[in-house]
Amino acid sequence: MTYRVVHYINQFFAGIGGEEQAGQKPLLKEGIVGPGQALAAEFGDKATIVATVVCGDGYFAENMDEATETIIGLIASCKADAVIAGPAFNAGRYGTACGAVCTAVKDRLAIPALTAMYPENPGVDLFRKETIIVETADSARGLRKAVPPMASILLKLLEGRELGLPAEEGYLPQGLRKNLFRAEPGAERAASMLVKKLRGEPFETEYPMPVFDRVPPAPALKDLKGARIALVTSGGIVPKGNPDHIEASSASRYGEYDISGVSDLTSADYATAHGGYDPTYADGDADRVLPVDVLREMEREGIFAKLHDLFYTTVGNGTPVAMAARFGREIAVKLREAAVDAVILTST
Amino acid sequence: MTYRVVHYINQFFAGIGGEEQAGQKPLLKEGIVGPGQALAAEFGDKATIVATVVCGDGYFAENMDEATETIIGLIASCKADAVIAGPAFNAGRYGTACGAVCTAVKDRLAIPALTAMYPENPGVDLFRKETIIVETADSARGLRKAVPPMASILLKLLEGRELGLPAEEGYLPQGLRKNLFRAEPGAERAASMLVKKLRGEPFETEYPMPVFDRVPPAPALKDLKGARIALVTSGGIVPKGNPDHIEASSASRYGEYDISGVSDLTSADYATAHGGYDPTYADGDADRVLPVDVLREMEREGIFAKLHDLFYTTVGNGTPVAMAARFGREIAVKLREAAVDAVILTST
Amino acid sequence: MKLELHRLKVRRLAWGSRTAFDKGLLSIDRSALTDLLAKDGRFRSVTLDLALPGESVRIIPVKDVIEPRCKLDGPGEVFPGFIGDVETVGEGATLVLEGAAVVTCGAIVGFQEGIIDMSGPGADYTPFSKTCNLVVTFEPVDGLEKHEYEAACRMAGFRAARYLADSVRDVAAETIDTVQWPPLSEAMTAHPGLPKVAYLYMLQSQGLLHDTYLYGVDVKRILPTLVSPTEVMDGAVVSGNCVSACDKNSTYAHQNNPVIAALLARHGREINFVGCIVTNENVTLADKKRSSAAAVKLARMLGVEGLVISEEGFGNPDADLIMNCRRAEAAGIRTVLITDEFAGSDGASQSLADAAPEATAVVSVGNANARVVLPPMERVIGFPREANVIAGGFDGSMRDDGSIEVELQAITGATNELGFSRLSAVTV
Amino acid sequence: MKLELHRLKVRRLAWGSRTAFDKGLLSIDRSALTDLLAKDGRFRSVTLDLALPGESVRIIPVKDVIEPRCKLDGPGEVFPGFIGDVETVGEGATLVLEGAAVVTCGAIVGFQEGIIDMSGPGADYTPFSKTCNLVVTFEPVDGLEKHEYEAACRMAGFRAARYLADSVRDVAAETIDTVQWPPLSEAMTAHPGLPKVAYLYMLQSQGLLHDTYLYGVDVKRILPTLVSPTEVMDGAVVSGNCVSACDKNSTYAHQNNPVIAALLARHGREINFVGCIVTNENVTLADKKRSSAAAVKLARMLGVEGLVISEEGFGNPDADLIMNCRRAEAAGIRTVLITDEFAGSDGASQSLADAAPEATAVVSVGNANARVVLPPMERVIGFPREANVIAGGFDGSMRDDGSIEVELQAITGATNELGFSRLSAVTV
Repeated sequence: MTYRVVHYINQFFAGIGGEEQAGQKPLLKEGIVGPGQALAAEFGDKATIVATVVCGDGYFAENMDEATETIIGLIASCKADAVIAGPAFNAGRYGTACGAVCTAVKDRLAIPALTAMYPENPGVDLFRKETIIVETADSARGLRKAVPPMASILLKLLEGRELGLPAEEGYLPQGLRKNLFRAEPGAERAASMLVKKLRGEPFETEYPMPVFDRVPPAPALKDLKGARIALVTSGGIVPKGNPDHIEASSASRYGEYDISGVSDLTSADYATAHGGYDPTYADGDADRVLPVDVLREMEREGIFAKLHDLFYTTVGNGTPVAMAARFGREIAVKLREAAVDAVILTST
Repeated sequence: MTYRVVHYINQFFAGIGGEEQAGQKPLLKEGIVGPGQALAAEFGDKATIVATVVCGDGYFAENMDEATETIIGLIASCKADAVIAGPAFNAGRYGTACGAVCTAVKDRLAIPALTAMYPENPGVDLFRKETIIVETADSARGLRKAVPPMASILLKLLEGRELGLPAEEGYLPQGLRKNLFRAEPGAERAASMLVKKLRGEPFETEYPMPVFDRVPPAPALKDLKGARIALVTSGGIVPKGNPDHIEASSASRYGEYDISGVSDLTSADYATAHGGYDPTYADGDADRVLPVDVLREMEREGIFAKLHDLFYTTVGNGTPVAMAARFGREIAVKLREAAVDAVILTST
Repeated sequence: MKLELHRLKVRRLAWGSRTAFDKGLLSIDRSALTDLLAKDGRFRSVTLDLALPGESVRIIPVKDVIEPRCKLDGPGEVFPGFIGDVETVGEGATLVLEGAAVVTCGAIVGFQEGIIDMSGPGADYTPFSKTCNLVVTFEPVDGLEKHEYEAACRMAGFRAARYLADSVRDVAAETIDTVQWPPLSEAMTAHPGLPKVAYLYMLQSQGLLHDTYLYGVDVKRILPTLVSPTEVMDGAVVSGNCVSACDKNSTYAHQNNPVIAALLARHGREINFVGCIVTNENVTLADKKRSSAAAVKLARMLGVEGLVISEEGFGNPDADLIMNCRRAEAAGIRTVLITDEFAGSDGASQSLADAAPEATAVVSVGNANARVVLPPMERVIGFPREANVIAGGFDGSMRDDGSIEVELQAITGATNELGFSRLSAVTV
Repeated sequence: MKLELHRLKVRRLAWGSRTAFDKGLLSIDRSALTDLLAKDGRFRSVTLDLALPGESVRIIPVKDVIEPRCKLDGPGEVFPGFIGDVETVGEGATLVLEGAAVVTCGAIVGFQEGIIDMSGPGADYTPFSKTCNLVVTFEPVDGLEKHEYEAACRMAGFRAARYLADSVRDVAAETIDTVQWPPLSEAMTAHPGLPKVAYLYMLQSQGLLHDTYLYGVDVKRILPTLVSPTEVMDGAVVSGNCVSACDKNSTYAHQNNPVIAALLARHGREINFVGCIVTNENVTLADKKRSSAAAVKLARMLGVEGLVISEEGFGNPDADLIMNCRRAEAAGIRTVLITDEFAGSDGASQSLADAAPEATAVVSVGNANARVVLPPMERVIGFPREANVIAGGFDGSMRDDGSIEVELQAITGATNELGFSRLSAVTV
């Protein structure tokens, strides 16, 4: 079969004009326009560019939601099997538009999409995680070189074949860590890497260090007396039986449980779901991890106004940072809506 | 003043005869006989040999108690200030007699006494701890050399002056450890000694290793059912208040206490006198060191017949081995008299 | 120190009337060994099974894996502090039943034991699909406290491993490897021109069943010190660790520490390998700083230019790993780190709980969050339902058809941070 | 590691409006220091006194003696693990108030503290009759548990010692001693022809208040390891020991370890001093064997020909001392032991609880059972009635006229087994 591909390009590559025509609204042209020629040649008979969607970079940048909506509609009308956008080279607004279009196509139409850019194009950082971006030179002089990997990768995606590594296939890394088997065991690689490092020879780390977020702490409460305080834990304390099935590690969810009226977490009613530590002591008395008992005392003594009725809990064991960040954002919103003044975060 | 000295010699040096006269009974001769001449010359006017007691070596060896009794009587009759015996050189029976006489004089008459022998004379090992023995050659050819230290040491003893070290004064070490200040701190001496040891140069250890007693354990009881078992401890458990004032360390005594009717050592009634360990836990429950509670249970269950009414206790903290050996001997006799079959010894 | 490893290559296991070795076949006297292990009154039952490479067999939940070894000659006995006495080991001769393993199996913490598949896709991830395994499954007596249960299983594993080797001690070795480990007085003058290198050997010691033992001493109680490679080969370091199966160091991995092997292989040619520094991974910041400072002090004392640093576990110990790296690099000692990753099942998350720009040379032994579907097996040894609560599993992991979808985390040794396997990860 | 010891020689102490040093006079702000120490809520009272050489003063019962020091430069702070942080110390510059000492005084165990006389016959036996002493006497709040009381006194002593030095840190040193401690990579090739020597440093760790700390870690929990002399000078090893005063190693003795000084003095001339091995003195036989084996293993690793071995305490630790000696000699390492004796007050008994023919080179630092009569003093700091129950005292030790008859055992540092003093014993 021959796949039906729609090509997205800007007003410049469509031959409509330069910056003065950047306000061009989305329009659909049957068949191949501009750089689509080279792509079509590369596809051979495996895929056909059935239509080209053109949009002015200025219009897209200023009307992103509306433009995207229109473009998706146009593409859908073509019964496309896949979308290819650009190459955008180092054109920033064009790159952003290509990335946004590919992402929307993947999300909304659930068909493969890819684009191509120069690595420093701002569209790369914005969309590399969402969409495949083939690496190009910084200008249209690099078109000939960009086309073969664009075509080859799109065909692999269409055929459901697994992609090779970015450097092998020619796309920019998406920042996803993927397992593979190397030729040598880890210890051998470590020893070889050390020898190279000591000799001053080039070597490649297998895990470039990330830069960590540092969150500045919120200002301290001036007065505890009137404060509503909530408990949030990554120690996995849950009602016994773990009703929401929070995973023992790599948690994909968190729980929200009501402790109004509860002044002590007993082993009859609470336990930990955490798989990263010996649960003997947490299961014996869950207050050790989530100190409801002490906070109730302090509440009675009037040290603060109220312990929030709900507590939030997840398992911080091998749980990806990205997942944890999402939990944090969601829980923070709920706590703010509930007019909570401060949170005590407990770990294990 | 001139000290009055009595000289003890055997039948041979008294000119009575050799082995054939060894049965000679003790007899007193006024003034100086035989080797006394040399001693008298050395004393000059500081001391006078007022009499010489002679006894045959064979008679002494076969009638030691009776001979000693007679000789002490003869010496006492002379109003002696001190006694000098020998030199016995390498003559075994003579050496033993000299040592025994000097020891008896010290113990019974409480006046200084000394003798002189060749180091391998069996009398040396028997009496070196009780009496000063000046080192001599193995035969009478060494008399001239033996006389000056004999005289000099006797005069120091008579005048109450402290003796120097054995090697300085010329007597055989008595095996008593005595403190002194050396020229260098211990660490310096250790480093120097190590340098010498590594170089293979001669060095002198400051503490020649003793040879330890090894006591073979008594055969195991065949049957516990009928056994009477006693408790003995070096852990210092005593009735509260430590009625016998057993020392916290270097104990000079042991206690014997009745525990008939006692089934548990409570902190109200028992504590430890031991100064070598943190007493918190022993004072809190003395059964931890002297397990009366458990033994009473076993007694009730009939595992053995009876826990002995008396327990023996001392403090094994810096307590000299010689003292501990004496305690052991005395306690063993008492236990045997009380028909005790077995003892549980507890330490700390 | 000179140690000879007398190797017999085990290619098959079978039950036999006595424990014996003949031409690759290790026959095991099932009842004799069962009796030996059942003497420990803490077990209600002791069951022995065989699991061979390529068989359709799943073992779950796996506590530890131990290579059968025993001393033939020289001071002490393998697993000092547990078997025999506490003598310094690493000299003389040690018998190794290469290719065989004792796998202990018991639901101690439930979700902190692992899975070994002897065939299928799971087998690619565990080193112990390639060994001929004697599996010992323990059930505790009623009411046995978890820490006691762990201790009992640990001891039983060592006893079984030593029993197998000791039973065939009279068989002549097929190959003999000799490791000559010189004192520092010689090592420091040997191989002029080659850079001096040491191994910083981090041992899990967070406590509450995250424990490692050195000569029988729980290492959370030690300050860093030096061991020689041959001591490690004789079982001076053993696992008492109940944590995610992928990256806890089994006793087998300690006995066959691949970092030591890799450094020895380069010794005298590319580097001068002068020592192993053992350190711990404790939970308080002060303990972390103290051990890290002391470990790097020892590296400085040794005067090395480079260190390989291996981690055990993930999360909290990442902080120790990074601290060791920073301190060593600050002291002018070049480092290479070995760690696994927890980057999420999609690989989109940060992989470590701590990071530092000084960590320029990292070996990744794989993303333990990656998922794999383990198809049903004809035979399951152990307690298969544990898959639902195992770390790396999730509710529903165990499917009705007997297949299991789990993270690599649940597979024994999948991301071993001694660098035992070829698994790694890259950024795509 | 390079450490400069910046020394100020203290010849007098006096109270002053601020803590300052001028021409040998250390003035102490009594109320500021009292306030600093009294912040610890475990004390009911904190009392400061001065005791100077030659004065008719008795201090009883003495817990510990500490030399005032502080870091001027370099990582960490003196007494790491207690003051400041847990960094490796022993580099940079340290201020030493030589001739001064902080003496802590409290009846923690009653019979396990000691006596210091500043004049008279007792003064001959304690090193601390020659130091200008700031005596800090503590009374605990009611019901304070002994172990807590000990910990509080221990910390207070370190705080006071560090406070004194830190308060005069801007005064220029009178003398500067520099200790350069090379890494083993250099040490092993230095001084060819000289025998390599190490120091086996035994630390009391029997527990129940017989404790020594290394970087804040109770050493009963460690396996033997290496420290450099400069770390010891910066207070890496401190005393938490309540046992007979004669031969417990005060923190002062550790700070000024005379074995280290003696070996350093011979270094490069007669020997090549390459390292200090710290080990412990535990109570069970397995622990003794394990530590002894590991300590001798480290000595073998260092490749030394000779060891000085110092003991702490007597009785039970004699077994560790002799075991260390036998194992080292069996490994071909020549040893010299430093020990005191308990030969009875008449000197007629065996001196040690264990013995071995291999122990051919022993330095005796005296028979602690020997008795001495301490005449009455004009001033007594502390609690004089403790003399009746102190180890080395006996009921009736304290006489009506204020004189005390005691064994040397009761005198602080009388038979210090680091070889601090000139006392010894001979056979007569």
